[in-house]
Amino acid sequence: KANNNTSPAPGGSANAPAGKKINAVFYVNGTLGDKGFFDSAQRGMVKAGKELGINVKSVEGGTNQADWAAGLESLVSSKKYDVVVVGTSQMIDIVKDIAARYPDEKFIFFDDVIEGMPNVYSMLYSQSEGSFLAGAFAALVTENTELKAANPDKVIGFVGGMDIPIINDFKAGYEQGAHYIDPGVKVVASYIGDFANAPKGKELALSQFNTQKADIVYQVAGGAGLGALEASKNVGKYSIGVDGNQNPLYPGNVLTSMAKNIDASVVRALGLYQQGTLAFGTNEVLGLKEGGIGLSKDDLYAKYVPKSIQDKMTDIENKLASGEIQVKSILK
Amino acid sequence: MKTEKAIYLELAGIAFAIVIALLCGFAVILATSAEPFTALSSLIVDPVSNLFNIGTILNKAVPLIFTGLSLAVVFQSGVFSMGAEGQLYAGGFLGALVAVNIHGLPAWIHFPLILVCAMAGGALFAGIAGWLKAYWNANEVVTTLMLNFVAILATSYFVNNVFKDPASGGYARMPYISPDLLLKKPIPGFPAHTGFVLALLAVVVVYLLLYKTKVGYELRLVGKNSRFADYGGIHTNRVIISSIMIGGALAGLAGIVEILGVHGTYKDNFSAGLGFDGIIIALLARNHPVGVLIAALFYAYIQVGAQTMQVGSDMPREVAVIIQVMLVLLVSSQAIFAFLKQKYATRQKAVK
Amino acid sequence: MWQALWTQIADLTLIVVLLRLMTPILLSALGGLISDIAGVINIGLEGLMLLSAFTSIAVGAATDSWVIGTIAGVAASVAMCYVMGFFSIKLKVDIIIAGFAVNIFGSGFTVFLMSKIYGLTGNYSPENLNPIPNVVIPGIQDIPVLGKLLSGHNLMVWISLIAVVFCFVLLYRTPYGVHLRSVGEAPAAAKSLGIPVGRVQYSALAWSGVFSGLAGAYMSMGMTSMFVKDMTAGTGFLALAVVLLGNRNPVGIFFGSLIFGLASAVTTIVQTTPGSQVPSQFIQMIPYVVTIVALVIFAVRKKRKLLTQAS
Amino acid sequence: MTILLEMKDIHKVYPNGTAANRGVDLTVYEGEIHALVGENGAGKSTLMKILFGLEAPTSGTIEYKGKPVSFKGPKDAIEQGMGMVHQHFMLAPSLSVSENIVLGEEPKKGPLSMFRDRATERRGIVKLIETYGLKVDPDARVETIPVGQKQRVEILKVLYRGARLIILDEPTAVLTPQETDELFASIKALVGQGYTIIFITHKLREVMEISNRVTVIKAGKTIATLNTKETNPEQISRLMVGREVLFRVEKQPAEPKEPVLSIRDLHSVDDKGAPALRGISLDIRAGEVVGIAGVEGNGQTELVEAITGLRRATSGSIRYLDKELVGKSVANIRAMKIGHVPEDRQTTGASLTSTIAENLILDHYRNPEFKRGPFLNKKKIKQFAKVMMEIFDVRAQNEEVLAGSLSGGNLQKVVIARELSKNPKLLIASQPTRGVDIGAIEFIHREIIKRRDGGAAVLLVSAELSEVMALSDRIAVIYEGEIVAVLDNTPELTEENIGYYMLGLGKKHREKEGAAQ
Ligand SMILES: Nc1ncnc2c1ncn2[C@@H]1O[C@H](COP(=O)(O)OP(=O)(O)OP(=O)(O)O)[C@@H](O)[C@H]1O
Ligand SMILES: Nc1ncnc2c1ncn2[C@@H]1O[C@H](COP(=O)(O)OP(=O)(O)OP(=O)(O)O)[C@@H](O)[C@H]1O
Ligand SMILES: [Mg+2]
Ligand SMILES: [Mg+2]
Repeated sequence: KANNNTSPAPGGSANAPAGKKINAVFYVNGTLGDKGFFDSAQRGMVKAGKELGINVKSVEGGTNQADWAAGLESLVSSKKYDVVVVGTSQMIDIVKDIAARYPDEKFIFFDDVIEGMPNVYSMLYSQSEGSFLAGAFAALVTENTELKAANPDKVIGFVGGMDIPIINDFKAGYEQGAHYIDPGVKVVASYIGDFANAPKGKELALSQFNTQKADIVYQVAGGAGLGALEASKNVGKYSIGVDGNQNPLYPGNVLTSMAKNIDASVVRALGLYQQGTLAFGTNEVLGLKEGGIGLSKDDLYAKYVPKSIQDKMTDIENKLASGEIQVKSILK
Repeated sequence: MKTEKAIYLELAGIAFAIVIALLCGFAVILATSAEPFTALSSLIVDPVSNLFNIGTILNKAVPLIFTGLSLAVVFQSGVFSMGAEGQLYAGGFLGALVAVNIHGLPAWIHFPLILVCAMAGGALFAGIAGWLKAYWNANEVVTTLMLNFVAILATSYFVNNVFKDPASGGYARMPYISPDLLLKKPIPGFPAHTGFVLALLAVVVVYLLLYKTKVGYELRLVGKNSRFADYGGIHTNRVIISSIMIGGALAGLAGIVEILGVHGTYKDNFSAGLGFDGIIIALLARNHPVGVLIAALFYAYIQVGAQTMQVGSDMPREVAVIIQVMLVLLVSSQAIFAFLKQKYATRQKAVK
Repeated sequence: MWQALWTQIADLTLIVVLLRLMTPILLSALGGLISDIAGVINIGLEGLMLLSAFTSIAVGAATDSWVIGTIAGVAASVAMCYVMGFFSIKLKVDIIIAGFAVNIFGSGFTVFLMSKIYGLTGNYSPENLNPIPNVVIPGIQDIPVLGKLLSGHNLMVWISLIAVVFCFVLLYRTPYGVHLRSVGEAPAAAKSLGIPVGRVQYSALAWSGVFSGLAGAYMSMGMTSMFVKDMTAGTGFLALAVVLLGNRNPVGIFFGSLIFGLASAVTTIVQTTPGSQVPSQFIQMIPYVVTIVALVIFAVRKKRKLLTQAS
Repeated sequence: MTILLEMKDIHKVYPNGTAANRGVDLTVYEGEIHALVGENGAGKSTLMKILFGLEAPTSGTIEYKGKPVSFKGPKDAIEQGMGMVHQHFMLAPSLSVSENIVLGEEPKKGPLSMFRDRATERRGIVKLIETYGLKVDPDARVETIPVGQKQRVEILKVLYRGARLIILDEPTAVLTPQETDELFASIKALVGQGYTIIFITHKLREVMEISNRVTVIKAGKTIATLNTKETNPEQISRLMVGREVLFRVEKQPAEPKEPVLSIRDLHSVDDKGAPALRGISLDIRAGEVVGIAGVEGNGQTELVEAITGLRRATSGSIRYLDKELVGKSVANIRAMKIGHVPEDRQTTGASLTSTIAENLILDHYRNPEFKRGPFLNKKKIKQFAKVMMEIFDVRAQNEEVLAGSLSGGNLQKVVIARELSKNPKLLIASQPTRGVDIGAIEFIHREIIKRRDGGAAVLLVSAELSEVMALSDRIAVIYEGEIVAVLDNTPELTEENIGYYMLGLGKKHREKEGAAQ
């Protein structure tokens, strides 16, 4: 459902100067490692640098929101870079403003939609769709009888970084997925308060496991959420990672991850740009079908997840892709 | 005549400290960079090499000037508050509410009203800590640190739930404030907004308040010797509460000016530690308003330098930050100043 | 909610959680205490903990020994304290500025090291880390109440409790402790008796390095088995508050940490109880509000004590 | 006699440029009591700090026991057998007496001598206290003991370290006459045992009483060293001040008029809440000086604080002219032309980190005369400060100098100037000349009498009985929070007469029912 709803860029002008090595820069509106998707985008940049042979650089703007507009503009106005990669909904207004004032500069924008700017290409990942899968998966796990650590209580956990819309969008998808399987599944949600306090993330998950009888927890809390994953290992229960494939962190405990494939999409976009075919002025929602999001199904998944659940998930994924299942995002 | 010399000495000390700091920074750069000279020039020269960066420095300095002033006032009354961060949120929040939700007022009434409400928000919130200290004898360091969390969490709740712009997407904010209420950028191509003028005004007002008025006299006296103030019939408790509240009002201004000048509306978690930076600014300035102005500009300059260094060279953010820290440490080294003064004094003696 | 709380108090889960949460605060508060008593209050606890958290897990993973890891973490933290001392004592940089500098440095430098050494930016979780062990007491373990109360806690929990006693003895039963107190309270007097004020202050800072080093090691190798950028998330500042809440003595600090830990443990329970109508932000406020209330009660009682002594 | 110590041509310039010593010579013989005198700020303390290793001299040599020495710090001096009792207490208030005494040289025990040996410590101190008769409670926290005992702790500190040369920098400034006598007895005993004492004081009576020789310093230079037996106070003071100093206070008989202050049955409590004033009744009339005599700690401080509003009265009344003072705020009381020179100028009477001008306008900054619109009138204030400094002979570069950098005498003049500048109808002066040099004492005494003659009522509180007797027209003796006697200061009145009441041996009420003549 790639909805190229904006008219194509005028004359496809938006393309790489031929013959010259492309300079791409990633402006991080925060610091790397803060939340998983910056790291993921960063991986994409590195990969693009290697595979496509372009010059890549990343500049961290820091956590002070007030710096971001000036930080991004200083990159753009330096004219050193052909294309700027930048993302998150917090940057929408800033990018719109700067893109309008520097019409010759190109922007690849990820994690949200910018419409109507002829020099911006944007990609949105449907995190609610991905979280729907995670929720369905968790519900299947908690009711499963093959998994040793699954208990009869129909309780699943959610550990969020902060009680803010973007995180609650994950939560909403998660709940929809769980209730799609069984409306009787109870979702326990707790918030850490930041994205760094791993011990607290662990403590909350432990409490969900030990006293709320949850047997699987979905973390959406960046670095802090790693604590929740570790908790699942300590008590021998299950968890679901986020942003990238976190299955290998605690094999057998982290059963799957809801990965936003920002890295792949960044590489793809830069590749298209290099070839001169990236459609600036348009945006794409990268859902399950487009490979923008999805559960990580690696060897570990194959090894630890019961066949019955795997099959059921494939089934649900098909229904999602075909549009038979519609996930409501609270952000729209 | 004597004070003039003292000022020269002070300036010489600063220059000396900066030179040492740069040498240290240079050593770090040499050790970690493949292009040390580019790195150094992007740290030192780039921030002032174009109007854009200069404007950025000014914009960054604005909230620091306000929080620095806020803490300078409080510190001068002998109270060690760490609460500017929370007060900034409280004030910014209230100011933004008034900006967003009141319609139909002419801007020349609405704008001052916003500022007044921001000041009131900061002051009232600060008043809690003041009241706890003055009448319950509760240590202000603890209460202000804790109240910061309370303010941040409470405002976060309200902006995420009650006052959220439905269009705000993944990160909550209030609806955008009408452009005619925002701080303008009067010079085309120069990103500085008029908040800097407000900050300068605040420096002057705080200076006058502290050094030229009855309130300032009482406030400083309580800070210097509260027993003497008691003996002189000054109501120390009242003075402490009012100084904390004045500080709160200034912190509230820091918040609203940042909102009106940079963010355009109240955004969740917008401050990122401006209140804590204010502590460093006030201490660097030895709690003098004019010093605050200079220290804030210096601090903003090296912050922008850290950013331009990252953009213009191979230095990662962390190293840039470390150099920034070294600059602050060396410039605030009293020993360097004392050393110069002593040198000077003994030379004078020798001349006699 | 109340019921959940009650069952967890009854089955001692609350105590277990409390001990876990209280340990890092208690340890770093003891560090803050010693520096504060010597008149060099250390605002940099946060940065020191981060530094130690990273160093200890890095070394611990490389050597496969939590002992060496912890020692390395403490050493890094102590070394940082000496640098801080150099700036504040020798170059006379305001101790608060120096402390903030340490915080900024600790946050930045650990990330820098992480990216240089492992090529990672956000977090580091070594695969088979040998973490600081839990102490299981064989005989007691199976006794119903006593078992849960005494057995199975992390070694660092016990170390933190021993540290309270240690600090008490250090401050009140050794000559060095008297020197520390005199240097903080009356530096001129101490100097006039030939006590090397600067050196004592250096050593006090070093002690704060030792304890925040232990706290940091516990966070990355005991509470969790990972380092996450900025994972201390304000613990150092809470510790600072606890120093003052605890009336600047080890026993008071123990109770201060206890109050804070208890409030945090209760918060954890409330936060994970489904069906609570209270917004999460207000639940997260609990420990901070409780601290203020405790402080006020404490101050009022102190005042009243003075008055009752009078009549 | 052998020379123990010889300091030659000592110069000292402080980092801020103050030249405190500009060529001081000092020779001390073994076993003598050597008095060091000079005006406030002459450089006495500085010289002693140099000797003790606390300050490094800018130039000059020190020979001790025949060998040149240069101390890097007090530790070296202590090792060489020197001990110093500083002008201002060098005590850690929250530590116990014994902890303060042994600080730095604690008896140790345990493995690696890690622990304090508190038993040995206690025993040692108890013995020390007995040997020298300096009574203090070794377990009390220093912040809870009276000043006299603090001074004893300081001396015990020195003795504990086995010092043979003891420097006493104005040890008697804060002592009561009784305490001074006890101290002198101890000092004499020490000299008997071969100790050598350097003794700084502003009280020439003490110099004459106890010293063998006396060195006079003026403006950082040695003026003379004299044998005490061959000199007299007049000569010393002439050398010190450079002019004749009158030791008598010149005053005419008082002409008292209407009562200005009438205290009736006043009760109050001390900081710990124990009763401190138990029914004080006293009248002070315009044109007279009423002195309060009493052993320190008998309620003098509380009485003054109660009158000035700093302490709440639990019952009773204080009438000033026609107004009741009980229940009024300090600000209100200060606004009623009541001047108050507090007993401690360092902590209460002045703000050391403020400028002289800022100290001087404490009452006037509220006054519209000193304002211009919403602002303070800087020019007026400056002018006012200049005039005050001129009138009261405050010696400092200008009015912007920090009060803390003034010498004791000059600081006291600032306090007096401020309190007199409001033309008080009632002046309450507590220890007005404590630690102040003789020139300044003369000046302050004259000012007080001038005010009395101008019709002000003066309440004088002083630990110095001689001062009370010299200035007062009537003397009220306070004992355990009560006025036990009010005596007319006739020439026949002797110190013994007053001492009798001060010790609580008798009562002589005259003002019980407002029957003040
Ligand atoms: N640490 C210091 N820094 C600068 N100036 C100082 C310092 N200590 C003393 N002074 C100045 O040096 C001069 C001599 O001071 P000193 O204390 O030696 O005088 P003193 O003779 O002891 O006086 P007093 O009788 O009042 O005790 C004074 O002008 C004083 O203000
Ligand atoms: N750095 C400094 N600059 C200026 N003055 C200083 C400094 N350090 C100390 N002083 C002050 O210098 C004064 C020394 O002068 P002096 O001894 O004459 O005064 P004092 O100690 O107040 O005397 P007294 O005991 O007679 O009241 C001290 O009061 C001290 O506070
Ligand atoms: Mg289940
Ligand atoms: Mg002196």
